[in-house]
Amino acid sequence: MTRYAFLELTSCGDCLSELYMNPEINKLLEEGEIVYWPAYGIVGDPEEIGEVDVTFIAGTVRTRRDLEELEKFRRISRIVVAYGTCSIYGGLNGLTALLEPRAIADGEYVKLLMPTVKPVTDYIEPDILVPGCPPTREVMARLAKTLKKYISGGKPEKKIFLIPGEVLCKHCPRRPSNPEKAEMPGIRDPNEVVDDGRCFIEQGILCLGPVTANGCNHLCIRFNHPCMGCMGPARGVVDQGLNMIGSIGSILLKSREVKLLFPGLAKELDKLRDPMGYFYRYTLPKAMLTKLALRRRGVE
Amino acid sequence: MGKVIVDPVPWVTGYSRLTVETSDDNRVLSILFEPLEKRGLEKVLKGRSVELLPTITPSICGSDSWSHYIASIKALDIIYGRKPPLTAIHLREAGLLLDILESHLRYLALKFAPKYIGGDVKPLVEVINDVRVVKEIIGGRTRNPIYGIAGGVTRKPGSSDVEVIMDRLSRILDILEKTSKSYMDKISSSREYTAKLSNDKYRLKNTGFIALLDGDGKIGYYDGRPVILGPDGSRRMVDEGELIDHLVVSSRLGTCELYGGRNGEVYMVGAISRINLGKTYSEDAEEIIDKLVELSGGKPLINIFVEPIARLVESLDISYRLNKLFRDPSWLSGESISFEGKRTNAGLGVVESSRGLVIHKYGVSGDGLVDDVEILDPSGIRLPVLNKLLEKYRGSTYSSELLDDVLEIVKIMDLCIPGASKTLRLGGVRG
Amino acid sequence: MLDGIDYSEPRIGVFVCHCGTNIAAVVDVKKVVEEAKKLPGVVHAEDYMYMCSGIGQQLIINAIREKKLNGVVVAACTPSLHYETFARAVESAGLSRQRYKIVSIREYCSWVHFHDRKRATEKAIRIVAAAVAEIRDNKVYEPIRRKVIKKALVIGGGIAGMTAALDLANAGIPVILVEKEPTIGGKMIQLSVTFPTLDCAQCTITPRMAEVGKHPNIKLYTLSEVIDVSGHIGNFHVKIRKKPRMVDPEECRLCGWCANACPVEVINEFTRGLSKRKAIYLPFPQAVPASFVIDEEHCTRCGMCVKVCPVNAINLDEKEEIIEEDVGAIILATGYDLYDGRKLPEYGYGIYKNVIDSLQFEQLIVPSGPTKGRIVRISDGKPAKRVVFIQCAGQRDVNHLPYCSKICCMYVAKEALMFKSKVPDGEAYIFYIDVRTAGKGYEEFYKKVQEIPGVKYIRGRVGKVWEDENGDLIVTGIDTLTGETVKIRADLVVLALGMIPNLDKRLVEKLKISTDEYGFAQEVHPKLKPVETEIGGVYIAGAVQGPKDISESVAQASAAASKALQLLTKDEIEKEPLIAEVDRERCDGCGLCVATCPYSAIKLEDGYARVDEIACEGCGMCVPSCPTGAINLRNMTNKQIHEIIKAVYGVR
Amino acid sequence: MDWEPWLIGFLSKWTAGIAAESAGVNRVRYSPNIVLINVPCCGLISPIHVVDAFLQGADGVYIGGALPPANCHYKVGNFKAFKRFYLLKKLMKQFGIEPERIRLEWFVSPQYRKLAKTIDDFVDEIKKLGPITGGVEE
Repeated sequence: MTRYAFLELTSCGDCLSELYMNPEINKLLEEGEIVYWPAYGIVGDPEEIGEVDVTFIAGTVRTRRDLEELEKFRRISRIVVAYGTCSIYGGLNGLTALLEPRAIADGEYVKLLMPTVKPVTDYIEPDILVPGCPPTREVMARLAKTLKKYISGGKPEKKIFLIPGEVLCKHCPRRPSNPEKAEMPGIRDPNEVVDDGRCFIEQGILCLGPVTANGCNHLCIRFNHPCMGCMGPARGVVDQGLNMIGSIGSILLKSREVKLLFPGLAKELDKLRDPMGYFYRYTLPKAMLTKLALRRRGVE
Repeated sequence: MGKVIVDPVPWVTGYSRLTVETSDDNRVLSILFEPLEKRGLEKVLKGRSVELLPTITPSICGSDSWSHYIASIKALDIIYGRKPPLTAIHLREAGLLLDILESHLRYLALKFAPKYIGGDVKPLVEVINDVRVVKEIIGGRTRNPIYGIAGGVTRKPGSSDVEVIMDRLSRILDILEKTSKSYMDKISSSREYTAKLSNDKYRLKNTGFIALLDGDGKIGYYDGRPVILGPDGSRRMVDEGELIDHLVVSSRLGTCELYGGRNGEVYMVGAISRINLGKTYSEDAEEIIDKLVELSGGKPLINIFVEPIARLVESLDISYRLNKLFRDPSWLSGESISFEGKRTNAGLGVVESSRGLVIHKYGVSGDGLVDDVEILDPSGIRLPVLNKLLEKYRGSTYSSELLDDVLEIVKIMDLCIPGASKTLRLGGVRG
Repeated sequence: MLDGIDYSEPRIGVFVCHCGTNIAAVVDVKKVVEEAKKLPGVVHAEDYMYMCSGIGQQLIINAIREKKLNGVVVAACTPSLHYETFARAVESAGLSRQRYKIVSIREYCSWVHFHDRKRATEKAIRIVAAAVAEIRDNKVYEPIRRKVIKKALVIGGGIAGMTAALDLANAGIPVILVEKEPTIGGKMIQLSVTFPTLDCAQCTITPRMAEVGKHPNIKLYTLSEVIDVSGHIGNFHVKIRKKPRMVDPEECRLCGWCANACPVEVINEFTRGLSKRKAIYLPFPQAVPASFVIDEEHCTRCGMCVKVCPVNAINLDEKEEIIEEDVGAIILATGYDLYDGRKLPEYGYGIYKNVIDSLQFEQLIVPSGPTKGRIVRISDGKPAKRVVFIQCAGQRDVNHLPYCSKICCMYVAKEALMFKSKVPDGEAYIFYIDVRTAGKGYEEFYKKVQEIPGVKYIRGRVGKVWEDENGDLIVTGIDTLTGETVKIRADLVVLALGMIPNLDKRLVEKLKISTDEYGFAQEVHPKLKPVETEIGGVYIAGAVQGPKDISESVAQASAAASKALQLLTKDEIEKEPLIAEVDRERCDGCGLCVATCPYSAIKLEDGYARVDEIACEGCGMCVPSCPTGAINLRNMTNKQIHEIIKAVYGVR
Repeated sequence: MDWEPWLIGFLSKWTAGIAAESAGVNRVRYSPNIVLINVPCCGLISPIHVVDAFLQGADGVYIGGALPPANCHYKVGNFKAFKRFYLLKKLMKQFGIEPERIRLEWFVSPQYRKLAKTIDDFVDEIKKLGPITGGVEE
């Protein structure tokens, strides 16, 4: 009987119960046995659980306990599934990456915390990675299919990424009709723009499509909402924010840049008040600048 | 002196610890439930562009993510000075109700049914899947929806979408009607459960209740105003801002200094509070409530073991409400966003969630960055309630049965620790 | 392309030059060599006194052969001096120049950090490390070839432009000569005689003008301006705006009836305001094209001239024309202007009529000038007996022109001599700071003038010029040799105003060349590439590059023509293959690079970006725009930049 | 304190690069604590390169491009650079990293004195800011 463990690290706490409820996954679980899932009453000392076939891990490593459990479960598990964007890139939870432990806890609680929050992938090598916040039904189905291959034994030769790595823009329904003329006409608050169905960037809305992997089938775009980057960086993207600045810095106000000059141009750029929030909503712990900021604090 | 530590505490979402101190003669000196999951998410909301908040705050609590989202969007409505049109209001309410429904059903299926109903959760899992399909159609994602915009929603379901929605909703109602009947039958005949319902140990004493009610005295999940039912039976409507002031003090005691402060007044929120304070939408629901009152000995319902049935009641009631909403979806033909309005520098949004009310209050500086955040999460409000209940074990002889009993209460309270630690005022006591 | 070189593993040689003591006196060259040997990929490092010498080059060639080097880094002077030198050496040893790099540890290090030898050495090591890191990943690309249009454009019809045009035309290259004025001839045609030989300027230049005018290979556009330039070396596309002349030069018989009939009289710019002309006029008798012209601005369209013209050569409805031409090379020879004397109010220029500039004085000397060669006071026409020349009127003054205009000392001497020859009893006073006479026969000429009685050189500056009640000019100044205050009553004061470039900013923008801080066109190298600009195929001649006399302008014009010829006699040229390149494995076709490229050199094809290798200029602006890192600049890839940074900070 | 800043500079070879060369020819001395790399255009340098440099140990990054509006050899490379680094500086500020560690300077090629002066200023400023790693020796 396949033995499953559910490991929930610091996060919003919902990914795994959602996964559990997915009919296809649920079927697999019913044929097997869940040996660890404290949130639903299945507790046990990981040392005594024995071998686990598949461990689903969601969330980030924020507390020392998170790290202990993570390392233990990596040791005893045949296959580790990093489930949800938090576990791979830090997710929304990762937005706290620059907070010092003292800023969020005091007294003895400080000692519980790691110096910063990091995704699971910074500490262990998962076998299967399932990004998404939350992962879509389609990706869950793909996960079920993939797991079936390994239920009776073995493990993937190399890491399996359950989404295609290409950028969201590649097949975007809002692709600019004339890329040569494409221009970002300024930086606008999406709440202030009457959406005309064109490429969001061409409407002055920061859409992370150019730097984000397509694993959602343009879900937000189809909901007339710019991409927020929840699937993490596309293949080849080094850093969502820095790449995005490189991209929009090229086409932002390009037909007016010479005319606007300074300080007009700077004033337009100042309309992006919170670049960190826009660019790293889901990947802050992986940002190169986070690494730099933490290194300055003495946290490596 | 002895100490029993349960770490982590099972049946809780997130990381927490339970500490039982015993005397030399094995009597319980104290019991303490404390959240250990410290995230600090609320701290990084300050300094954000305000328009980003609805996409970040749902992560405060995964199982009530839509409630945080809708509260956030409602706060944004006020900051942008916009009044969403009816189409948007209905779609937001539908999303919120679906999320509460999913959360209730998951609670029933995973925390309640296995022990008290005998584990037949298949129908519930099926319903949850239907709920999710409808959620996806309305708000994009099952968690952290994306259809909100200040003054409306970004997308309306198309006609084929509406067909799917109606089909699923009627199936949901169908199954829930049957399920609630069979559950009630089983509960009524379960000695273990009825005994708990009438046991004084599980009663919330010196506890008030808060719920959102609409103008007709019905439960106002999306746009109700807060009403307090005091421990003394008094009933009054309160201003949301005042409520924050009030609750932040008491919940701070609960999350940080833990229970034991001042006059000991705490408040329960969620399904129990709502059915205590407000009227439901369907007769079937009222019928169950009557039965519940009968089983637990009078109104208001103050036994914590009422919570699962209260959630069952609400599940049924919410499905009625949703079915009614989509039976005549002519409201869908209206505009979905209103851009008119003048910006203000503060906004507040309050809605119900499965565990109780959620309040988001933002202040915005002149450059559009958030400079003040106050968020109330129901788990945070519930924490003192739990600790107050556990206090009753003080003086009892410690045994493993006692610990099981305590953990049973923890389970029934259904706490979300990631959310609980967010019930804070920025700049206040660190949690 | 090059056989026998194995590129699989980097085998890099580092060659550090002492440059005599230029580098070695500051940078510890031996230490640089020692450290270079430790760098990854380096298999050989050595230093030599003069790497650029024949022996030095041979060292490199030998090392490539003996040590089987597949990469060469030369740490020496700036690439603009010796890139080519070493490139040829490297190629002669069978290695591609794309596997060679020269980095400057002289201009970029020893010459600017002579105060800190320790750090200069450390910096030199870092510079070498960066170069090694870069060259390690350089690939060898085939050059890109493009066709050369065998036609040249010369902008400016002065002595420099005419010379360049004739040189090219005589070599069989069709030339388009564009001149802003109605005639060619430039400034030289306004001169009386030229120093030091005292040849008649007009007699010297007019045959040249005529030759230009009738040369079968020269197409002359007067009253014209270049308004747009696009394209690249070997293939420029230019737009020329030709203003209406309104007189057909083919038909005009120069009878002058039209000018007699014309009722509009305006200032004659050819005599620098010393005479008047009509709105229809002949700039001067030897003008080329030999034709009257209508001054569009002042003509009232009264039609009097049309009525009297015996050959119907006049057409008042002529409109301006935009002419488009394709050329392979461009020579810029727009010459100079005089500094605006009104900016020197202490000298009274523009206030007192008798304070004139040197070109106006030339017009007084010329026998065919407005006064028929009589030297008179402008205010009342009385003969001028005392003339004060002020040299360095604005030049060598940080508030005006910090540089030396080079020719003023000589022309003032010449003008004083001409004055004395015409007014033997006259007196000429010349205020100077220094007298500079570098040039063949110049010093002798100056000595001759200095010895003429009545010519008095006064070392010092003029403090003020004013006019007294009699209309005489009073010049006061200090003789710095005697320390005495000098006060001179003068009939004329002649300002030797400095030369400023006559170069329109818009033209500079269109040509994309750069200028120096005074607006003169910038040559690539003052010594080695004096007529080339940073833009391949664009050359400069004459005073547009800096103050020059006629002989220098002519020499430079021929040099520019010869450089252009080197280009225009080829059928095709090779373009450096260092352009942007798309990695299809990583390209997702988002189109951001397409939107970024200022040259429209990138297109989307089958969902991938593709770079047009002719249109691509190799700027790399598209590189940061690509979110997936799929587009890279050849031999300066993202990876190489990363390696360079790593190497700079890898040195401890 | 024996800490010395080491900066890296990327110079557009058409303008700032020529200025650097002229600084050499004219023997204008300036601080040696910077390694200057010539690139075709400052528009080639991406925010990633700059942050990469910081991570490798650069205490400051200097970028020299053409004086706007019309001196960029490639028309608008300087504008691209301006926008990119302006946004990057805003972003860095949010991360608590001094935006002053990036300096973008405009040149026409003859401004070699400006190059020397701005480099000296920049080195002084970085000395005041301290090492990028905040005193932690790598």
